[in-house]
Amino acid sequence: MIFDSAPKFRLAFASLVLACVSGAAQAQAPSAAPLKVGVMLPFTGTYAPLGVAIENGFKLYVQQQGGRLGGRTIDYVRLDDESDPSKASENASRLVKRDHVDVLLGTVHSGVAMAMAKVAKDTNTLLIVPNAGADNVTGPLCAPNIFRTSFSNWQPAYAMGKVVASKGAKRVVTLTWKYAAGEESVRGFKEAFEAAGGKVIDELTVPFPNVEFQAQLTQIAAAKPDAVYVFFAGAGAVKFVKDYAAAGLKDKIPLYGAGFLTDGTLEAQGDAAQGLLTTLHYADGLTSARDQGFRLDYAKTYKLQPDVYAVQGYDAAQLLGAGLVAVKGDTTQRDAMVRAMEQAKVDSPRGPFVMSKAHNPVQDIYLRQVKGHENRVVLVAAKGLADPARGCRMN
Amino acid sequence: MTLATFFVQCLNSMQYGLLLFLVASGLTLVFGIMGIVNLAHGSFYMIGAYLAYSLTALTGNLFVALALGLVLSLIFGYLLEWVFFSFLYERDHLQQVLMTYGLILVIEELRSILIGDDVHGVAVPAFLAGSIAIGNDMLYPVYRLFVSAACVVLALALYWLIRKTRVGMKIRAGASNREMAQSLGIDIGLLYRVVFSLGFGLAVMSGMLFAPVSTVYPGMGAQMLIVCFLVVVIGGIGSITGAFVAALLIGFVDTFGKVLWQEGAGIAIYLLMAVILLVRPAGLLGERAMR
Amino acid sequence: MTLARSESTSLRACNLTRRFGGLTAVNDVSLDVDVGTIHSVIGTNGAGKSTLINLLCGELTPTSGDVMLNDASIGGWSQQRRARAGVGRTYQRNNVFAPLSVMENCRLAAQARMPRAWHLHEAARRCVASNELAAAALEHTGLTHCAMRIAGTLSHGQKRQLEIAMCLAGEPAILLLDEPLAGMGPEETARMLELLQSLRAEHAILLVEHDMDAVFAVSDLVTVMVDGAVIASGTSDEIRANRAVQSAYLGTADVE
Amino acid sequence: MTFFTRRRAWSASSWTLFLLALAAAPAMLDGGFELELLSKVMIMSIFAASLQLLVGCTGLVSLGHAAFFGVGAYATALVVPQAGAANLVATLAFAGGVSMLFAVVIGLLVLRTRGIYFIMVTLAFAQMLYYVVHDGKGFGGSDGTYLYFKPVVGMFGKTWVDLADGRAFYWAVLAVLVFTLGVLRVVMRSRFGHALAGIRHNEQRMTASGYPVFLYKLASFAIGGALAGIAGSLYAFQYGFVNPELFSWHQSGNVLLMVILGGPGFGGAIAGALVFVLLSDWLSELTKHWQLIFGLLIIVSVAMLPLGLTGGVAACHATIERLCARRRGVPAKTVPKEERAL
Repeated sequence: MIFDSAPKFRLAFASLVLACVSGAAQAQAPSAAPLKVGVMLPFTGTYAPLGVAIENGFKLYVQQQGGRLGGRTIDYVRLDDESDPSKASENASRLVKRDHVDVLLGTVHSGVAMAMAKVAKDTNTLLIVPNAGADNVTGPLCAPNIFRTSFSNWQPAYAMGKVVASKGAKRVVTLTWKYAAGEESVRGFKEAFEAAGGKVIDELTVPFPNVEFQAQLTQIAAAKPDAVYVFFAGAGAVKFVKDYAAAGLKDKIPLYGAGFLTDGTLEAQGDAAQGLLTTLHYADGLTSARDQGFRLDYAKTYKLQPDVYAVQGYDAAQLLGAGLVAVKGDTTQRDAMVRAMEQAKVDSPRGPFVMSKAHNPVQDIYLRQVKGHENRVVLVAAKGLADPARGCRMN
Repeated sequence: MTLATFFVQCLNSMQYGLLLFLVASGLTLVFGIMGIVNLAHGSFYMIGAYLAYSLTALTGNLFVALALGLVLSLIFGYLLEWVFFSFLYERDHLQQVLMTYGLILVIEELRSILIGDDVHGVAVPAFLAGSIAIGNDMLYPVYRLFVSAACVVLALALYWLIRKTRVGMKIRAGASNREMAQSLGIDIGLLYRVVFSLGFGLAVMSGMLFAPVSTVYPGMGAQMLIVCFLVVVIGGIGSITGAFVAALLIGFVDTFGKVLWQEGAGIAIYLLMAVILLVRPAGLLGERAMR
Repeated sequence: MTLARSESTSLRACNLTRRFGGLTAVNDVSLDVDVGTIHSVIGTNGAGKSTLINLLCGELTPTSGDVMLNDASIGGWSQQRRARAGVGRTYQRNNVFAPLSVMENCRLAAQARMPRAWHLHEAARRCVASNELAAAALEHTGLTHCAMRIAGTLSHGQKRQLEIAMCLAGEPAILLLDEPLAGMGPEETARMLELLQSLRAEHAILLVEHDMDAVFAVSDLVTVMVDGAVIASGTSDEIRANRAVQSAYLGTADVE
Repeated sequence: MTFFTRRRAWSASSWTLFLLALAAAPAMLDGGFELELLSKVMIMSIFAASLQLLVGCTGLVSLGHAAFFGVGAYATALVVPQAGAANLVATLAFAGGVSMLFAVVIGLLVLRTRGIYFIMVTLAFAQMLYYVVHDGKGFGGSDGTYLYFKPVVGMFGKTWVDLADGRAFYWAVLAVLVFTLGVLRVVMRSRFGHALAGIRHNEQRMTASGYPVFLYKLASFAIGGALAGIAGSLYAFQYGFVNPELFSWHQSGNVLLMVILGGPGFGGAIAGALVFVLLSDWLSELTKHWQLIFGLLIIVSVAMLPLGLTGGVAACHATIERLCARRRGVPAKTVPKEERAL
């Protein structure tokens, strides 16, 4: 009971503090040096649109707070990580050691995020991961100074596992690229699906980033499973969805996937994607005022429709804000700041979430269906789903 | 694997192999005849795909786009050779590698500046959009079959061009011996320009043809380039026929590799290359590895 | 590996045949070269003389036939193995290390047969044995005065001499010389012929040459090839007298 | 003759100066990042020099050299203890050995080809290894894997220097660089090295002279691979993170770029590495489309400086000398042919 209420109490306290500080902040602000945020995101290459969305989201929240978090103005040090892990370590340490940023924000590509986490650990810099879903980051690599405001690959997959089972499918084939994200996703799906009595009869993979799927499609057609679960993103997602439809499997064997299968790719996928079911921690047509407000502001500010990535960036800023407010922008009080962030109840457009012990969002996962160019929410596939954070030896 | 599935897989292998051939043929042509190593070939393929995207967006019809693209690519290739390659023949391969590597970077960046980094789909023309049933549990998209057919036609056209026409005669002369060709009064500079724009055209054509199937995305060239290298290495430098055989071979190894040996699917085709090197260093139909 | 130069040193071609696709460049050629003799091979361009040399030194593998070194078959040996066994050759077109100094050219050639080639610690320039060999070879060919020049900057005649010098630096027992006189002026030719004479005693020399007078002047044996086949073989006088040769070859000799 | 001795003296002194400057650098640079960047430059220099042995000295244009860099890095990542520091020297030796092994096996295959063919085949083999570590079990998969501790220098379990300190590590890298250059210098002045030069200039002649050319090439390939592996190992230590991208053909392309842009000689390789790292570093800050500028630079430099940076410098130097000489009426010295031929 006490354990239950403690956070709530602290939260109330924090918000109280916020109320007072926000006033005081304005007064003391000029004295306080701006807070340096190292924004390390992809601004070129396939992931560029994601990087931009995340940055926009982050800046939108800061803007809404009058350009200040915890009384500190924000200095952005932008750096294009080019989604290239071989440069990631150098880039990250450039931000930390040369530009002396107080906070690292990034990134999309899991490999790059791993490198950033390494640097953050070594230099004890605060790192907020606004997308990369690698289970490791909030698993074996978890650390007090590393937070994630997006998701772990395990989460949407696990939720989808339950959904597919509930739809009565017994025999399922999974398909993904042969790389970490895909394998983690499939593992999560399998865990939930087989726990619910289903059976994954075959786990197909395609060498990354190969986009020639005909061989696997043929196998799927031959295996005639009750359903297919896939994890693809970007070009792979577009191509696979189109090929799946073209092979006439779409109407025969229902296709399910982690949300990235149909996020930011619908324009390219066209009709092939219509009606597809995917799970993610965000969806179009959430009715909450919070979401609608966010979307309105975002559209106004950037003349763009926001997406899940924008939300993740936005929430990264919220989380950071919560921490800064608690210490009145004094980042030297790292422990207090981290504690505040751990306790924060982030009022996200996706719906409120809190941090798990391993600093990964404990959040609702939605089941969405593609209608036109939108992923309309159907229902909440998993309420308050927390990543198991396997291998995390924190507290 | 049932017999039906097996046949479908063979079909997959074939049509993948045919596409590979189409892309690689341009490469092997330029290799064999001009002795130029062209790392930018993959980028040319990408250019094709993006041309297909923007031209279909413009004209609304893939085939108009194809026609337009062919003309454009021939002209562009001609200029490209003139500007970037014409002075490379006397230089050693290092310089060529460097130059074409630079081209890759430039092309990739121009792509991102002009068209952006989004993934795009290209609509299949209506009358090819359908699918036909193969076996009883799978449909096969007509357009893929169409592409394969197109590849075969282009392959034959290429064969005819090189074996049966005067231009082809000159090309072969130029390939076998530069001085000799010159002494025969062939304008080698012009010949090379033509050959290069032909190779460029082939890359672009294949990119455009395959765009509706492959989708259009940044960095799509790099992958293709390396596979093309495999085709050329396995087929034997400059041997169009060799490239054809090699492409089909790779198509089969790749497809069945994915099916039968998932863990190693990535390296299957490279192992194939290693074996070929072991038994026939000059490639299947290559006379000599020297060039 | 290295082969002591004995009186019996000899290289023999046994029914060598080499086809390139359609045409037969060398057709069932048999001849031998013994130490102390200069055996010349003459013939029109494209008669297969250079191909013959390539077959003897192992740069090409024969379609059929064999090569014997001192009555031991070396037909299956690689070129470098034959070279180390004492079969040296020169090239019709100057084929030296143009960017390197003359001395360096010869040292490289000499070094090939030095033992302990993998001793990385000792500097090549300090390898006494190969230096001596190289120096000797230069001495022998009269190139000592330009030892330090860059080979590429030598005159044509000097390059031809360097070709020989490099060949000699490898201490071959058998010399396969491919038109050493090509493109040489009269006095250069004379000097080269002297050189050949001086080499005769210790080496078995196969000389492929166009210059008739030179050939007849120095050769002990002359073999005439036409279209890859041997049409005559004998002493200079016999060949001069030979009708077939006159009609088939000498008649057209002036043309080239 | 005097020319050569003078040149040798000049180059010797400039080398010493250069290395001394590197050694002194930590004193001048405050920020940890600049130091890291500089040690990266040195690591890349080792990498480039190892490729120079193949490209510049043996005439083997490899577009897959990153393979051995990657092998070295992964060998290191997999062998170092999870808890506790590894012994630098031992690890480097191990990484170098493993890379050499790979180089020998791969060399046996790729050296059967020549020219363009060789370029493509080396590239393909690098790609093959990329997939091996990317898809293989126990390599950490596509996201890569960590090294948790910086190494130490010591013996018999005694620690002499702990390289956790940035400067110590920097000097260690410098030491390895010097070692590498030493090895390469010794190799190149040995008979073996001269034979390699001969092979580069005229393989046919070398065979005719009785050299087992294939063996020599293989040995060169192996040494180059080993040194690249050592560079990779240092890279792994510096950043504590390895990823399949280390094998990517862009890495191979970049290092080849350093070598060619740098120009002949190991000095060229280092110059290339320095310019490449710093330039890309600077450009990438300038604009997100820096690769466009970079690409154009490459193209222009190919068109303008066929001899690479040092070649260009040498050429200018020669021209200036010629001009001065003309003014003085002394016959001009030209750049010796050795430098021309790469």
